[in-house]
Amino acid sequence: MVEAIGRALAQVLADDADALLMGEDIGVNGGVFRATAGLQQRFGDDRVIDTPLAEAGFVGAAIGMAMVGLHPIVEIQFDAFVYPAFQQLVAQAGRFRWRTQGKYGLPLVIRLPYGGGTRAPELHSDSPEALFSHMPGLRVVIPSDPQSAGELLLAATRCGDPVIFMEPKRMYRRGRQEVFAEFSAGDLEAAAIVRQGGDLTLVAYGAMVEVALAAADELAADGVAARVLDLRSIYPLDRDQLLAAARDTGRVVVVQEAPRHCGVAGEVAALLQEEAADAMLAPTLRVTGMDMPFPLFQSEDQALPSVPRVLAAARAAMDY
Amino acid sequence: MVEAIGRALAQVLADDADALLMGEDIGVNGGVFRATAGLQQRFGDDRVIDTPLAEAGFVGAAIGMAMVGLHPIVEIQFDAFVYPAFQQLVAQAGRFRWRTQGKYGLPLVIRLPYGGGTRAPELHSDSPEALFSHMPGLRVVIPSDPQSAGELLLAATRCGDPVIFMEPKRMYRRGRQEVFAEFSAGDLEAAAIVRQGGDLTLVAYGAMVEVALAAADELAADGVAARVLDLRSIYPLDRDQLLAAARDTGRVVVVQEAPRHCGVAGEVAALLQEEAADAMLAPTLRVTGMDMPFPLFQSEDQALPSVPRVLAAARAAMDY
Amino acid sequence: MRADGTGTSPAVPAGAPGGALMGGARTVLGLGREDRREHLRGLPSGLAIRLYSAMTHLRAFDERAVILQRQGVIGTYPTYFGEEAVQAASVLALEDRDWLFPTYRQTAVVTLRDCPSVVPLLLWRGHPGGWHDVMRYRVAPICIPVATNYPHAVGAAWGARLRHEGWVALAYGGDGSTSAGDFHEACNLAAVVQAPVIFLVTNNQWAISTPIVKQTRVPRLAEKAAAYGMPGVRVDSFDVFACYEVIQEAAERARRGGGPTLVEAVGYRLGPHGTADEPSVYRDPRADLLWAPMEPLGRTEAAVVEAGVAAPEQLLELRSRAFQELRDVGDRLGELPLPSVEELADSVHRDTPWPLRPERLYEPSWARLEQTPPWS
Amino acid sequence: MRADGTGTSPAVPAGAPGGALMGGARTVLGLGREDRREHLRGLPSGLAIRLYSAMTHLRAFDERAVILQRQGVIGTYPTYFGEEAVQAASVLALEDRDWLFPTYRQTAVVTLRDCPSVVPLLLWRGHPGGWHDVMRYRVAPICIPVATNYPHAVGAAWGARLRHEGWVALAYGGDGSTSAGDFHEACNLAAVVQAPVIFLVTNNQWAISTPIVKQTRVPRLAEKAAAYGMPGVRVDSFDVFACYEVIQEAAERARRGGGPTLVEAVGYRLGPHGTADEPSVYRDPRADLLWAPMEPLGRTEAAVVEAGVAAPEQLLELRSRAFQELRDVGDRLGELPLPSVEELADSVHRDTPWPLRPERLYEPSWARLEQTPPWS
Ligand SMILES: Cc1ncc(C[n+]2csc(CCOP(=O)(O)OP(=O)(O)O)c2C)c(N)n1
Ligand SMILES: Cc1ncc(C[n+]2csc(CCOP(=O)(O)OP(=O)(O)O)c2C)c(N)n1
Ligand SMILES: [Mg+2]
Ligand SMILES: [Mg+2]
Repeated sequence: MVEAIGRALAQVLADDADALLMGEDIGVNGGVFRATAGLQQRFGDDRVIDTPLAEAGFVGAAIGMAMVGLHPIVEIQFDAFVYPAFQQLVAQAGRFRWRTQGKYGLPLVIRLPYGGGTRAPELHSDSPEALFSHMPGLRVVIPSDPQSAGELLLAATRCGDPVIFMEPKRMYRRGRQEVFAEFSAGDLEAAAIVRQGGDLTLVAYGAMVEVALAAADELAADGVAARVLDLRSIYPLDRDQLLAAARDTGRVVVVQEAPRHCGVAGEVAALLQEEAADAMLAPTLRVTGMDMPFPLFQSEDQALPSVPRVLAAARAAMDY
Repeated sequence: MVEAIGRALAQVLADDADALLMGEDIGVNGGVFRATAGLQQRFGDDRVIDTPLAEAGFVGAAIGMAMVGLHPIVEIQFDAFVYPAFQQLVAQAGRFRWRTQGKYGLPLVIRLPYGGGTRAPELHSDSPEALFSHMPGLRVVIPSDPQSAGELLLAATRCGDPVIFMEPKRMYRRGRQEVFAEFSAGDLEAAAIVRQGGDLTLVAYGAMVEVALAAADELAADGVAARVLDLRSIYPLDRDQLLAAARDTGRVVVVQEAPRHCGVAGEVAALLQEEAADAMLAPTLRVTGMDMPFPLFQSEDQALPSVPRVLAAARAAMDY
Repeated sequence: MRADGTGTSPAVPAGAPGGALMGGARTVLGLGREDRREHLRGLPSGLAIRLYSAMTHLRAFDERAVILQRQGVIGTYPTYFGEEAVQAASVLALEDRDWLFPTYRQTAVVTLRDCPSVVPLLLWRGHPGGWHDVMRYRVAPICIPVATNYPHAVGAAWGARLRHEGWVALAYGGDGSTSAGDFHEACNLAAVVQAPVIFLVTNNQWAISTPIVKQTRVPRLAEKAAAYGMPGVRVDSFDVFACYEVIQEAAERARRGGGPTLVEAVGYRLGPHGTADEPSVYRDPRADLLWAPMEPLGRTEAAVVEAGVAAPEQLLELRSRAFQELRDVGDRLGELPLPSVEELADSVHRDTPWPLRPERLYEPSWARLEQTPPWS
Repeated sequence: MRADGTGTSPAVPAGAPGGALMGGARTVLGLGREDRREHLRGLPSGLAIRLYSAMTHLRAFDERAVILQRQGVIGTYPTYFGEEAVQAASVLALEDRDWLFPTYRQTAVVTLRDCPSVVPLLLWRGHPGGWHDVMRYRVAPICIPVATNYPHAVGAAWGARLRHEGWVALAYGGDGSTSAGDFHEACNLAAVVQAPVIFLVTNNQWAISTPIVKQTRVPRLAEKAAAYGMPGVRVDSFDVFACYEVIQEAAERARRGGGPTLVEAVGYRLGPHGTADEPSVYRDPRADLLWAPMEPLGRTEAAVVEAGVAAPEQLLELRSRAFQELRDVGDRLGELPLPSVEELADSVHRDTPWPLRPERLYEPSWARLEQTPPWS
């Protein structure tokens, strides 16, 4: 996935003279994940900019740039290091268009590598998507594979409003999926059915899609046809596809890495019971991270949603 | 309510030599809401401390104080000005006990006046409780009246872990309820039934309790006996009382000021359908703020959950 | 007095106007009479009047806003009484293509770029018509969270530099704002990338009830510039001519590629923090009396008349016109119709997502759909 | 050379060790031979050996950690190779009752307070046994988000002052951390309340791949102290004796009520940022070679031997012991049993809330309850 992101960024820089990249160590070093490797050499250090260690400062600066017509794409180095920029994102970026009565927007993309499963130190495995999706004026998008990463990143750069683009870093070097030579912009609000099935829907996003797919395989062995819906858009949710899945399968399990309380899985569950209560054959069950700090890495596999945990929930939903 | 908070603070300062208050303009000025009026005069400027304008700095300093045995109670001046301290709260305060393998805690209270309905300027009406309740290691508590404010504040100062104590500022000067001369510590995890009823439960917290009570009055006129459950604890939720309400009444409406997506109302709805699906006679309906910046004050009454909106949802639940 | 005809106010006891507190602050009005006259006469033709006129307009706006607040027409309002000089100078010293980044305290600077006064008044009336047209005036929306606007100005200015556009950005703030992390991150970044930006910090010695000595141990805020490797200059915030000069110098340096400047406009907050604030609770009203004579409009008027740059009647005329205009604006303030919540919801995103579409704003949302609820 | 027998390194061309970059930095090892010998002999009895021994221990820990990382026993590890001098000095210059606030780069300072080495190693092995006993050692948990530990140290020190306890706090950080808002807010607050705190900023000229010139226009970080009204001092980070002296002076000043000090320990990051970093991608390996002779352990050893304070065999003995100890610790690293997730969940709050109780950690949580699910 990290290559796809690098390629999409190169495409944006080549196509849009106003686009530029900013962040810590993204220049000659190519970013700690190498997402921007080679881009400074190719586009120059006015387009691919190393910043001081000051997330509020450079996210705030990106807001100012976007106000005057540039199209900054900001890399936050790791999950938790977005917190110092929280005020700029939620009290400033998300409110700009509203402060212009809808007239002007901030074409601003924040790239945020996130999530666990990479044996990383403390605060390098957070999943803060619910925070941003709760705060008005921000879109939150999470791809799950190289192709969707490229397409959604392209779409994010064209959306005209701030997008928190979260990259499940556990997927950065997963496999080596074929991606199209040139990306075209994806649909920023659309979930994707990544596996068809009529008995049950597993809703997931980011690295959890892989887990859901593996669980679906095992369910198939049991004769249960599980649909896997990759949310992709965390704000707004793809309501139509969620309701369709509920109606088609009547049983839904939502998988998320983040802590449970006030997370995205709860939002999905609340929405489905509100709007598809008649169609539900079982409660929407949540398989989530725990309401505790993401554990140090020796315990991460036990704390992360896993195939057995998804299976347990899926079977409970089927048995309901 | 603001007097009750002032009295509870005085009680804590008098009883606990390690307790101190910090914040902007809380000293001789008594805070912009006068919650701390007279306290610096009474307890001295080593116990009631005016800080520079630096929320990350003084919340961080309070963390350091709490580490070495002081019991700081920090006032954030208004809702949105907690965002600059976000990193210190979620990446530091909430994680300290976990970083000591459970051995030591941070006795730290963050007082946060919040919410709309006071004709205030932009960013003076936010309701960020869902954010803190999603992040591990923090308790989130919201009183709805003077008595619960005093009791819960006292309990918060004794809980041994960081508490985000949110004060619905719209209730600060509401009525003049009788409060006990001396507060005793309340139960930090308990919701309270503030009105009995068996047909429907209105779940609310903070200033929305008043709205729910008013709606319950109107429902009573229709012959519908609505229970009103004041959550008080946002993290953790009082699961027992929520499930009991669901079982007793089968119909639940949750009222919250904050935007809907990934809010507390959604968490309640998700929990009830998960654990009380058999008892539910209707979907749990949400009456919430909108997924947009809290509007400038001329429009706030239309955007805030109101009695008619609660009634509409309650009637829909009854008709289900 | 310096070779260029401007001076530095002498060190007189702290606390008093023009005291040690103002030490090192550039002044024109504090010059000897002859030098002052000479200075004013040497200004480009019409400039003194334009500055005076801008100040008058700002004063009229502020007075009207306070009255409207007392009448309950608008909500809490942060008066800027006493800051008219530095604010007027900040706009006139720049070009129209330069960007401004105001806070709650510079509500009306956009009106010096020809935005109707009704617009910022509406903001304090809690009406979205109060958000001015950002692109048209090249003035950012006011920032309420202290210091958050500094990084915006840096980014905008940096953008101008990257695209060689030649304009500069100016961000406003107060003494309290210099304690905030965003101030620091912005200053540091601006210096590193040599962004053409001016940090105009009005040190009025108070942040609500917090005096500067509780805010920082370096109350001469201009000295903080040294930490970033940028020039820091002090100027008398009540002195429109000195402010004009200092800001123009900073802008020229920025345009020439000389990077950012920290301008400390030092003075005193002559009024309350805002209409909800009562300063006598926390500061000695006698200090207010000491500072009252620094009130900039009167001083400017006296100097302009003294220099013979304008006749008293001309100034009076300007003043009455401004006050009359604002009175009229105030009278019509209630007239603008309020957009519906549905319209507000439609102004948050370019492509409004479904939770903000009209049919879903209120709940139970399915009850408002044409179709019957899913379960019926 | 100064009257107290210490000196300031001469300004020689920038970029090279001891060059302009180190200008103004306190040095002992850089003194002339006689002065250096005199200085070392004048130290309290046993101190030189204790400093050397502490450095040796830190080096042994760091080398072992890098090896364990290569063996896959621990995860990514931020080596502090080359910072042993400043780190050892920071602990020994303080009293045991003083509090330390380390970052990821000072993983092992707690072991100089007698915490077993296995503890911080376990942290990098992703094991919660890696969190040391904070109260016992008076060392805060390491802070990974850059600069967040500065305000903690300020608050702790301020607390000591409010309670007249006489101890001080020291917070570590790097050149990159000075760009962060938390650094600024902490320094400003410390100066205002005169907190007895030391900001020990190790300027190794790099923040991962970002050189100091992209970090700030004031690369002599000690100069930033002026913005806060506190003393700022520079010291050679490779010089354990100079670091000891400077930190002790700062601590004494703080204890006497003299408030905070910013200490800039200047040098160069001799190694990579961490085990996942490849510096040759972004910096010239020839610069590494230039700086390599500054490696502090060898220089200290030479000076100690030269001064006749210890015999080479004694030092060799200390070193072998330290390396052997760490090898043994490393060999036993896998032995500590891992707490269950249920135990982890029980360590987040004093009174564990229901969502973290064992029966509710996994889902569907009702399936693990004794009772049957609600709908059966
Ligand atoms: C981040 C933040 N914290 C707190 C506030 C509340 N507040 C509004 S104005 C103010 C004082 C600002 O003082 P100063 O920067 O000196 O500007 P002045 O009001 O004097 O113009 C405070 C604390 C705020 N707006 N933003
Ligand atoms: C707030 C924050 N942003 C980004 C990071 C990622 N990061 C870890 S170390 C580092 C560089 C720090 O450089 P410096 O302060 O000079 O310390 P050094 O590593 O050189 O000791 C960065 C950017 C972080 N830990 N915290
Ligand atoms: Mg001020
Ligand atoms: Mg460094």
